[in-house]
Amino acid sequence: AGCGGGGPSGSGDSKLTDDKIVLGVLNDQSGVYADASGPNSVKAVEMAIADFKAKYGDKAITKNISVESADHQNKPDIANTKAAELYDRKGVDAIFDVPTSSAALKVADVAKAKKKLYFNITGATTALTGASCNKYTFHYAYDTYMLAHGTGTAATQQGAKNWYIVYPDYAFGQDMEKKFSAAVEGAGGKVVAKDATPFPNDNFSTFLLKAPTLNPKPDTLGTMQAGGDLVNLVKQYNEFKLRDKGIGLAVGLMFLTDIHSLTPAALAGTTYTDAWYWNFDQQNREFADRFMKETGTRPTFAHAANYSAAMQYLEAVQAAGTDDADKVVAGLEGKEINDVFLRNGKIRAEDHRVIHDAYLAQVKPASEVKEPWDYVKVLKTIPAAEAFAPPSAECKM
Amino acid sequence: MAGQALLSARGLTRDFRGFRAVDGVDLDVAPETVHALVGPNGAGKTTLFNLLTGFLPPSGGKIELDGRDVTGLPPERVARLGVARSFQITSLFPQLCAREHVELALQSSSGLGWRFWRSAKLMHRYRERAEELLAMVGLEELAEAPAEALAYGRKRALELAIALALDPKVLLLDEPTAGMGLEDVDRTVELIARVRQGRTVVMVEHNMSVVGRLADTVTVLQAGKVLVEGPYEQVRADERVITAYLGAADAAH
Amino acid sequence: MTGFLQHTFDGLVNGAFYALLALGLAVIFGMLRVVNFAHGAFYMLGAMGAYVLLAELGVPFWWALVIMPVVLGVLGMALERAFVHRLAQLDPLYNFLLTFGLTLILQDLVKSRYGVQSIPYAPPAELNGSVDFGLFDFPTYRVFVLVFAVAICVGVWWLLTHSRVGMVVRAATERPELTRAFGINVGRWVTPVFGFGIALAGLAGVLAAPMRAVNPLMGSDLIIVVFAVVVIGGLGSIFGSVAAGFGIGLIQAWGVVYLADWPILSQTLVFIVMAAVLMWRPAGLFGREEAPA
Amino acid sequence: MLRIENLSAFYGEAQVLREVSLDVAAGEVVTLVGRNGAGKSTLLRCVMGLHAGQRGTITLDGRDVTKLPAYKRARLGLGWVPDDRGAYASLSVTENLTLPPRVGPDPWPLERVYEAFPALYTRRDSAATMLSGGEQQMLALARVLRMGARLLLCDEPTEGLSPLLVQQVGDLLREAKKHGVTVLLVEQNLHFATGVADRHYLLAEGRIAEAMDNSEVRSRERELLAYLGI
Amino acid sequence: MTTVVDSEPGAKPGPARSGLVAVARAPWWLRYALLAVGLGVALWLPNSLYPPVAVDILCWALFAVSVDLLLGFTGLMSFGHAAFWGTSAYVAGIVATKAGLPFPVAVLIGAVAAAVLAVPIGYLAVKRTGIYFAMVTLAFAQMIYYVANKWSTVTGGENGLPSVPRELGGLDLSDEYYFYYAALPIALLGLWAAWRIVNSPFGRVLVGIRDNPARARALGYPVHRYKLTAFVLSAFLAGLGGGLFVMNHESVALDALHWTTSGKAVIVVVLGGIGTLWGGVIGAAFLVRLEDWLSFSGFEQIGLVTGAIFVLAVLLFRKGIWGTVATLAQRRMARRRQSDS
Ligand SMILES: Nc1ncnc2c1ncn2[C@@H]1O[C@H](COP(=O)(O)OP(=O)(O)OP(=O)(O)O)[C@@H](O)[C@H]1O
Ligand SMILES: Nc1ncnc2c1ncn2[C@@H]1O[C@H](COP(=O)(O)OP(=O)(O)OP(=O)(O)O)[C@@H](O)[C@H]1O
Ligand SMILES: CC(C)C[C@H](N)C(=O)O
Ligand SMILES: [Mg+2]
Ligand SMILES: [Mg+2]
Repeated sequence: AGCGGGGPSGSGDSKLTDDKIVLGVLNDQSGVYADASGPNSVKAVEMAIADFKAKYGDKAITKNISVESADHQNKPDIANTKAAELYDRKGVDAIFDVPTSSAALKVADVAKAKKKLYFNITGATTALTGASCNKYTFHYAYDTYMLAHGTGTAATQQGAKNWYIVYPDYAFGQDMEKKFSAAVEGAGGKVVAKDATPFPNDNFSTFLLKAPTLNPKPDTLGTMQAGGDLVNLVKQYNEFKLRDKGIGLAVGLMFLTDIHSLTPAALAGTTYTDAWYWNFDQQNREFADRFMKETGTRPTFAHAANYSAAMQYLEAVQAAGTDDADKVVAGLEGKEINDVFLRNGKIRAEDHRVIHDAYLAQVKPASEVKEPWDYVKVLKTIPAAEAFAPPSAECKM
Repeated sequence: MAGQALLSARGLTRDFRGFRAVDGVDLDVAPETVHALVGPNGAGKTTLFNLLTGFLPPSGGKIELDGRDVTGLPPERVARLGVARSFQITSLFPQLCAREHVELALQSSSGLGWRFWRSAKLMHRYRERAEELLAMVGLEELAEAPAEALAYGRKRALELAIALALDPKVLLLDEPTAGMGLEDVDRTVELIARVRQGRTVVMVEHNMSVVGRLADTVTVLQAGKVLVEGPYEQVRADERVITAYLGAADAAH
Repeated sequence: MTGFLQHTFDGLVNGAFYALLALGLAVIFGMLRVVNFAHGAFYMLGAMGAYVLLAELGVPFWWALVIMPVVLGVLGMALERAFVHRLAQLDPLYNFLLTFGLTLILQDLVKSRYGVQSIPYAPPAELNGSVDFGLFDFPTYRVFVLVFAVAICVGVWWLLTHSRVGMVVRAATERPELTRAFGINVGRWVTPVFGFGIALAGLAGVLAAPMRAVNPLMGSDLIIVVFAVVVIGGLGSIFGSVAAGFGIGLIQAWGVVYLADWPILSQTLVFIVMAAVLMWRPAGLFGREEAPA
Repeated sequence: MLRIENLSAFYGEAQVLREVSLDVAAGEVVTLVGRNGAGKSTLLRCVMGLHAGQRGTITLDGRDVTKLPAYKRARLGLGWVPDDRGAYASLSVTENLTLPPRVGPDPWPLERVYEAFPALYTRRDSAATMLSGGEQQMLALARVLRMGARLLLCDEPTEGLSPLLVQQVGDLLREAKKHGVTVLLVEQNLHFATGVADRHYLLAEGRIAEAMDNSEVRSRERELLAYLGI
Repeated sequence: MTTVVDSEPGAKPGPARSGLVAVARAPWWLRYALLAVGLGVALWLPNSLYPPVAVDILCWALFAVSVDLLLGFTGLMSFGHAAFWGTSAYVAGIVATKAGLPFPVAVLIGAVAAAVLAVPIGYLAVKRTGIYFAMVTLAFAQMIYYVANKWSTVTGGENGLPSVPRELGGLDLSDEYYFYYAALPIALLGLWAAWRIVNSPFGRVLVGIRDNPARARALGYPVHRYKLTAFVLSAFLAGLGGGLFVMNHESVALDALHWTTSGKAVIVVVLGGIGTLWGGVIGAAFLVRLEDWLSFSGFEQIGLVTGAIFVLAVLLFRKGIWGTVATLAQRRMARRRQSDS
């Protein structure tokens, strides 16, 4: 990696530039997604480095591996500058995380221009593997298709026939709504009505008042809200007693931390799609225990995915014997992986979508919560091949 | 009469939330005369000024300047049609010096004020004239003093200089000598006497000796209406004026 | 019909928050000539405070409804003494800027401790049901908010127009020196009024906690809308601010429903109303026109 | 009643009053005459406790008030009629009148104020700055009378008043005097001044140039007028 | 209801509106020396700073100067200048993306668009003064913000406009270092324009209007129209800054229109010194540098620090950096002159 200042800087021919590897975590350090990923994602990447060093010991390509993090405040312009800065000024070899689609897309551009690796973990948009895909960008954990397809299809099959969908009126919400509606109707359900809500918004009463008066009356309120808007909507959903009026709740995207802050009681019975759950099996649980020791909380799927992506990147550098981006990419493409996060995972060469098993989950009633953070039961595993859309024709590497 | 008036008002009325401050005033100011407005406090003199200069829109009635209807025009339009005023309560630009006040006034009739792409040095062309005007009101030595540091009487003088700088057809002076020492009053009277040549002056004044020395016509207002109008001697002898305004003791004075 | 009534009622409830916030702004402005940019931040502190009281000290809603306004009122008084006071003699813009800076500080302080994630806060159990109005039913808590807010607005209005307090403080803010010369200890009056205005914001915050997103940024965009509300009502007018608050609440609620197909319009309705009012009555619907010259 | 000793006052570096000393006995009406900018208003502000840059001592009823804040001085019975009339824009006329607390033994009730100034009564609910210039002047005077101040500091109370009203103000001051009120009056109008006052001080360039009584002023009126005009 | 009348400055008696500082002029040689130093620093800047940060300083300097033109020289505090900065950003971005125009042309078109938008907003806003003006501009800017948010087919809504190209006759500007030198002339031109406006006959009238609008009207100056013109000119300059900003970041985000952006511009002006014009440049350099440094050192509470600095500035250094230095220098010179004579 070069440094700021004059002129373009080319990468040399040495095995490792600067004889070190720098991983960059670019995410929301203090905003709405700070709990779901945020500082703990940095911790997760550090765990991956430690595990990598422990695994290879003296055989490791270098011992000089470090993490740089930056706060993009969920804003694309800041993400743009920070990404460039990380690559240019901090010598970062690969950027991880980057929640919020707009920022995620922006960073993909930077990665492409700078010819450096980029593993998007927490961005949801399928554009990352569609029109905006590029050689250096990988989409790792989930996307809107996975969420909509999982929850929309599965919940409809399980009896939710009439849907009222509310979605925040911005790219993520609009994308979610389209995919959700398609999934619901594909599974034989009906979307009775759908409404775009302002974003951000702290008052959903209009929509909640409207729900029971629709004809036919919906049996499920599908919300595509995320973060603060979700918390708010759920609060008002409970206040207006819609569950008592026979309208259940399905959530488009939810992190473990959302359930934690809303309390499981407020969400009991809600179904959603999870990319990973910490108490799913023994392997996950072991990781979660270590994570708990580091951070004091249980990992969300974003944390686990950051860990996994960092690990896979380091392994790929180790295997390639260089941090030269093109060679590392070549090593990753088409690779099949099973690790703590990726089950039946595969890095698709066509669009760099990383596919893996996903899970249909339901929030437990308060009475069944035995242990802090264990709020969810997994209803069903959605196999990797079904969980994600096939490669899009729009993607031209 | 109305035909030759330079500035005339017909049925001019102004209400403030139900209170009628000016009530159907007819006024004709003949060209090149000094026309004094007197009347008890609160009679509506200042309000009438505000109406005539466009600072207040009238609730009713009509104003004509030189035969042209100017009712409801904004103050800056009225000013550019040649009506300049001074304010009863001193109104200056506190941070500008006396000379700059006058320069700004001199410049207003040209389009120079809009030239945002030219240098401000162009305003130097007004300097000489500005200093002349300041000398006229006895401020030549204070030309560079910021207005906020001037004593009250000086500020009044500056008000006058600014009004003159506009080279108006009609000069409206609201109590030009209020708060002035005796010599300043004399100087001001002389000044007004000098500048009235070729001009029309309308002034509000409580100082009857000033009115007597200057005014050709006096209009007495009371409670928003015209009480009496006529030459000074006739007005000050009028019974109604003595009871309503001058008071018995002062009438002899 | 039911739908219309429901949305109307809903609009009034939302308007109650605008009204309470506009009222606090108007009180402070009317008395001190200070436009308190930090009003939204204090609203936020009210709600966050209610949450902290409940989560960390186990203090229930009803107590929070008393404690937070008092605490914030005292904080407001301290800020007035420490900062606002110093700028009283200058252009009011300086206090606007000062409170803007305070907003940034308060928001970030809370953010650094509690993050920006929205925090849930349940309505008190007593108000957890719904009220049946025949044609429609409505959550009890919201009915309570509306009634309570109206009572506060009426009470404050009465206090300011029928008591000496309002008069003295207006005088003291307009010409402190002169007022002192009349034997009035100016400092003693202004500070509590500032505190009172802040307390009103805090009260609105506590009321919002059970039904709105509670997070450090909850007041930041809201305050802009409230500014538009007071411009519409006429900032100097207590009555105007309150009336405009409820009015805008209603218009927005109807807009969201009946202008659903023109989202750009329904979102910017309050600003469009403001533009119209500025065209027609620059001083606001209930503001007084300025004196000439 | 009021004693000023060696009073100096400054605006920044500029000295406006130089070692001024004067006395006003209880029940007296004393005028202060002088050219524009002589420092008359400044002197009144010093007495009121509103001027920061001052040196010297001010005693009221034998009590040293030099260090007292303005509001406490007011409560000792001082009433100020400022030269700019001091009308509150945000208060109605009635509120302007009832704002100051009563500070003396003989405050005027509101009815009496309105009786003396019917013009104020008709405009009682208007904002005070909406009044005409002269009405504002009446308001300022009426206000200190309602306070019941024992020592009035009047800064050019006749400025801008119609001749009839000037007479009325004169009557008012004479009547106040009859009730034992003390007045320190700043006045340009010598005719008016000799009509109401007992003694006069001539202030020139920040110093007391002369102290005169009524007859002296009358006899030297022409000379004084000329002097004031210089 | 009988509460309060408006406090429009024209209507307000009592002490004049104080505080807006006008720094007297330094001797000519000093002014030229300062100018030379300033130009030297501008030319050197990207060698000692990360170039995108250096360009940011240019953009914010333009923005601040545009706000000061109103605040310091017309007495109008716009708290909604993000509307113009942001509008220009979007228009420049869209024009550059869709039409592939060279970036200076796109920036110019953006600035013109900002000026056009300023006409209706200014027309309504100049009906009010003082604090009302601040609130009205704030509200209108927020309205533009919502419109941009909703009108996502054009603006990209929350996502903004990604990938704005910066084109200049086939030159490769992908390196920020070179881009800085391509942007510098535009910024300097904008700053020069601001200086010209302030020191023109028009500028003098503005100062008069700032100090006593009623008086200015009586002199025959159509105050509203002057204010509106100043507002539009200022919007144009803000637009130049916004357009360059887009080119610098090669993307537009909704944030460009948010009220916090307007607020930051005012902060920069106050820090630099209201009514000093060049203070805005200093303020921009200071704040942009500070924010960059804070965020790079991993400090998250940027608002806390800027807020605190701002509060301190408002309380203690109302003259701002430039104003304070100028006053000190003036006092020194006055003292020297005294001891000489
Ligand atoms: N803006 C206003 N709002 C309400 N009332 C007003 C306004 N301006 C003037 N008035 C009222 O109108 C009446 C006439 O006032 P004006 O100032 O014209 O009197 P004037 O004749 O100039 O008196 P003076 O000689 O004392 O200056 C007064 O009673 C005053 O209170
Ligand atoms: N705020 C101020 N800053 C600087 N100088 C001032 C200030 N106020 C008054 N002065 C100066 O102090 C001197 C005395 O002013 P003061 O107002 O006391 O005079 P005055 O005798 O009341 O005059 P007038 O008859 O005009 O009212 C004047 O020369 C004036 O210029
Ligand atoms: C909740 C999120 C992290 C997703 C984000 N809103 C996006 O647009 O991708
Ligand atoms: Mg008058
Ligand atoms: Mg005086």
